[in-house]
Amino acid sequence: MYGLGVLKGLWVTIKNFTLSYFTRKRLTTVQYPEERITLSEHARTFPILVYDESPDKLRCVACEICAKECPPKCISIVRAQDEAGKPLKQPKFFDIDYSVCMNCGICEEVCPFDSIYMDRQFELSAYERSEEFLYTKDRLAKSAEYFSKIRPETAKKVEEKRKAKEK
Amino acid sequence: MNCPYLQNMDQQSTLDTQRLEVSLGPQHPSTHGVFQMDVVLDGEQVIRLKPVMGYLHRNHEKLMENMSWLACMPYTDRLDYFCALANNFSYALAVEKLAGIEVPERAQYLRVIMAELTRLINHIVLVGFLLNDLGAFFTPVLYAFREREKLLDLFEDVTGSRMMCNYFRFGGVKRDVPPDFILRVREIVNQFPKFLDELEELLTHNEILLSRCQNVGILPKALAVNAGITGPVLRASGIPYDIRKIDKYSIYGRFKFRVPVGEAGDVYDRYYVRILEMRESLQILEQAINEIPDGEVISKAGAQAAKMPRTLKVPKGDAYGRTEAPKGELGFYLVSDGSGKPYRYHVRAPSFINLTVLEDMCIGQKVADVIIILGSIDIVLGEVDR
Amino acid sequence: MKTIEEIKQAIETKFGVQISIENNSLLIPKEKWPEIASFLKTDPEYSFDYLSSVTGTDYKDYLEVVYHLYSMGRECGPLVIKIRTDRNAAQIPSVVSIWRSAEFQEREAYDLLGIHFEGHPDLRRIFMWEGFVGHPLRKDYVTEDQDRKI
Amino acid sequence: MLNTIDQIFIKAKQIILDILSPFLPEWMMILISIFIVIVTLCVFGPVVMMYLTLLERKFIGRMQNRYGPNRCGIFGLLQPLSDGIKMFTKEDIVPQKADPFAHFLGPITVIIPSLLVFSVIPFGRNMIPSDLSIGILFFFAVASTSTLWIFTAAWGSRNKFSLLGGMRAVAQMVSYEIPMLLSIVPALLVVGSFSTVAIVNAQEGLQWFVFTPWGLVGFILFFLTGVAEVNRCPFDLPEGESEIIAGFHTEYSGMKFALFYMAEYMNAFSVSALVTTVYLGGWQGPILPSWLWFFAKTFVLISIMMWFRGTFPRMRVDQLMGFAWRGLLPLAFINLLAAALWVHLSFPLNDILSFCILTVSVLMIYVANRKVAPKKRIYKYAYE
Amino acid sequence: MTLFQFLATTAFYAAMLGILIAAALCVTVRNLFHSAVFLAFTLIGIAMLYFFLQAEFIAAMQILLYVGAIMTLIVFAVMLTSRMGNPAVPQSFKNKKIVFLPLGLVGFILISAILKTPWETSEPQTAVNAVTLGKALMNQYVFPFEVVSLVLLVALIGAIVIARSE
Repeated sequence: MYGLGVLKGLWVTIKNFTLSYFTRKRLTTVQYPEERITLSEHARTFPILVYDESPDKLRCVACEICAKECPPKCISIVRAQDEAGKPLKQPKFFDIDYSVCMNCGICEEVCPFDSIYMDRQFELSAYERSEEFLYTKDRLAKSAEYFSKIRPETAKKVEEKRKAKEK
Repeated sequence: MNCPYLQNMDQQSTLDTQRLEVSLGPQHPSTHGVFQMDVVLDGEQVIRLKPVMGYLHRNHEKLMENMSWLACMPYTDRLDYFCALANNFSYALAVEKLAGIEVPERAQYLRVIMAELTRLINHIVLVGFLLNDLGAFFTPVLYAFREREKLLDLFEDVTGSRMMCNYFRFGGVKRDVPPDFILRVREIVNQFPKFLDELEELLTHNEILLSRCQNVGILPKALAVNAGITGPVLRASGIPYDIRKIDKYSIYGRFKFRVPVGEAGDVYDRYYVRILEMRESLQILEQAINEIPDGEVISKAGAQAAKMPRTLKVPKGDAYGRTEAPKGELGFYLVSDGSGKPYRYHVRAPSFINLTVLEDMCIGQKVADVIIILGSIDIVLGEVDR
Repeated sequence: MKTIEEIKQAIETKFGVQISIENNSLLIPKEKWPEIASFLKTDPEYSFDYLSSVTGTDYKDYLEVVYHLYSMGRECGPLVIKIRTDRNAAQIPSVVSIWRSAEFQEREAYDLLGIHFEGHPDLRRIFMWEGFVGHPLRKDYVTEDQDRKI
Repeated sequence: MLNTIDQIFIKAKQIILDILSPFLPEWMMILISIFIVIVTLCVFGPVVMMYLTLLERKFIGRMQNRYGPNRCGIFGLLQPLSDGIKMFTKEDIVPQKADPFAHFLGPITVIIPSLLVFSVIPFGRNMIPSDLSIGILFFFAVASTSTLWIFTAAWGSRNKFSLLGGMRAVAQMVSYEIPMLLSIVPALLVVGSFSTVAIVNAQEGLQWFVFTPWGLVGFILFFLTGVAEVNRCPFDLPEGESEIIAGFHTEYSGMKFALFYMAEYMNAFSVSALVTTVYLGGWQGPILPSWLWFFAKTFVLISIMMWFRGTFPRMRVDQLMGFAWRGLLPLAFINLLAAALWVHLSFPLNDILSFCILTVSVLMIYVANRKVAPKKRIYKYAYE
Repeated sequence: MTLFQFLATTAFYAAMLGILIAAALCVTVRNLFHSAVFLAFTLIGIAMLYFFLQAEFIAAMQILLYVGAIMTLIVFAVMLTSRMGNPAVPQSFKNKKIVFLPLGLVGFILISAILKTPWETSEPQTAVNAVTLGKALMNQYVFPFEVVSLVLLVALIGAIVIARSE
């Protein structure tokens, strides 16, 4: 019959309207600042550097593999030297330009020393584009506890691997 | 009509309206991105239509020439940003064909599951935006987005990011799926047909939609083949050409699924063929979940290449890998000169080539139809302009 | 589908032109290309009615255009055809009149690599604006390198 | 007790007049009473419009599985206020190429008819602003001028999209005015007078016109043409967002755009008010106070219009015209015939006769349009 | 009440003045579209006069027919013929001063004739409402009514024939 399809369409929308008052499941809105969706364990936004005891003793040994492998080339590392000029296994500068990084996670995969991992922070707005998005070493450093808090399983795996390596 | 007065009336027809040159320009609510059409109108009738592209051109292919093979993978997500995993699939296939890397069983199944879930996302979003061009005030789009959120949450758990997944590696996938993955996919597969029935009840037999979409923007069979149109647009014109069935790449040969075919080749057929294709994808997903084996998700060579990308040796030569992306045939033509970087990296983008027939379909139609014809071709400007 | 050698023999006998095979693709001289193309498309034996992709590549001393041909009717695999032309006066006869799908792709090759396709109905730049100078995909195309100062 | 609630607004006005009467001369009192009515209408119009926008956004929001605005105020009740403030503070851009006189004139002249129209709508028992003997005719006369003002706005902004919108608006309004007028004529035929109060009184008790066969068809016809006349979905071609950006009000921003927006919603309110007055028995209703009945019915009709907006895609220009000329117009003429017969004959026969005339005519129109109507299709599968 | 009477008459004359200004503007303004809009204002002004004279039905018909239908046609004509740019009508009339002489003469003659003739003003009998008009149309003047509708029908068919031939 000619008019039936139009009426069925109306029936669908009014059904959604009435049922939305009975089953909360039908309403998918999340009131963002108050309620938040819990991010999954593997969600990745921007890379961070992990340290064990103190922020200036990072796990990173400045081998620059991640800087070479990073597709948009947003990581730049300068190796530290002691007074005699002998290069140390420590980065003097370790900058990641968050405005260039496209959070692909390749640096996390290729890092042999489990020092760079993807964080889950995404509320990183800033007023000034050039300075504030260029994260220096101390802003990138995050403790191992923080890392195991946001990514429990990967932290457990990394712990076993490191213990096995020490033995 | 033999009365003399009207005879000379016809010669100098005084009633023709003024030709209107309108540019449905880059900033237009329904060109799905920065795409411009210079349209010449006679009243509401379209006389000439010239597409203008290049507003989103990033010279993707030159960029890839100084990236390593693995570093190109995250960029393929940005080609057709609605179906990142389909682009990854095609690029991974091309490189594996070039470098001769095998893919373990479980990874093949995971790839097929991810590709079919992306097809679901692309088709429901397209149906939503096509209805938006038709004027339905955002209701179908929001129903489609309600379902898409569930799928995107699943992608976030598995690949790490909702849209820019970067999940495929040469020789398998980046990481194994979380334990409850199969349960969640099964729950989506059971619940999706109910959503499709509700959408069809709202739309498919709606008289206004029928009269707006039928016999509008007809694409004849011969022109479709000659112009290299692929994907649902081609199948809506009546040619059952589906690369999953022709090439049987990856493990698509093992799954039993049908290929819906329209016959009039107008906007309504393109809309309904996509809905039927979603139902077929659900069949594939059903079979894939039941048969997925355990085992490693990436081959030895693949894992080693992922961990140390420098060690990936791609021999000299060229290869052309193509897959059935939701929008059509997505092909990668790669030339390698043995160094760690691709010498030439060419993307055969389905949206870009499907636009060749836009003018043929729009001549003689009204302005309102031009918008829905463009919407029914389903272009994404990231892929058109590269 | 017939193997590459059979197709090579058929074309050579029919057009009397020297073709070489280079890792599973036919290297055809550019003069005879439109006739061979329409032969491949119309001949019921081959009926390659679907030109999937046209790619231009820059090999330092010559430019090469690669055509991937498929047959939708007989559902058979890719026939890869390569045509070479020298770098500065890059001229290749266009096949738009035979396969309409080449229209945009040849314009793209012209825009990004500077290969001129005579016989193309509307050979304009497709991505770049009219006033753009140079062809980006050429290996010798150098833009000023804005290196980031850290 | 019920009567006092029913006449509460008239009593309030009387109280104000009694307070002022000792101080002012007699003729000034007449002016004051007219002035009170005008002020209430001019305040009532925009306030209803603001809360109609909120009702629409929440109603369609719930249809689309979301909440709708709930940030400003408790349930988003202050949202219209914030929209109003935004409209005030937004910069009012006049395009350099636009014709300043017509561009400026557009919004002003669009708002006047939609306010004037309120003067003939009976909001409750003897609560009609001005009881003109030509109530309905005045409504249509003023409403038909809005076509011209919309075109002035479209022509004034000198923009190709608004010109397209203007052309569509004029074509649509002219071709929907005739079925609209004709769908009212049966009610006038039965009542015998143009005055809206007489029409409402004729529907005493529960004999609303909508329960008679010709009344039902007239109600559907008048409601559909009303939706078209007001440019609301599925007939909202003049401002088809997806095709011609925003149709005739593309080049307007700030307060001018707010005027267009207000005119659209007030027209929607006044058309639904007129539909209730003519076919749903205006403020007639069993126990509740009269004005409450009137507002309940009007808001039901407006929510139906919003329901349409949440569901239907837009019609194309030629289908829109076809629908009016091939579908509504013949039905309106036959409905007129059926109503005349209904009036002429006695009770049992007239209902049956007019009912079968109408069903036969609906079937005939349906069959006549068979060729144009779209067909359902079945789809084959390859690789079975 | 005299002040009320005074207010009513001033309003009446103000409306008339408005009509005159709108009519003058309609004739003199250069832009074709503006003159169409001013024509619409003059017609609405005339409808207001009818309202003042309690002839409501005629006023409503005036607005409905003139402004609603005929003005729309005129605006359509303006849109179809003139360019989108600015539909200005090229006026090339060098010495405008001379035209005031004959204009003034004709005006003087007209006004003096109007003032001199004794209009017999009968006080308004029962207001012309729709019912009496309808009855008259259907009883006494039914024949002219039918003939006029025939003429309109012919005009309608003529228009369709011309438009259809394109």
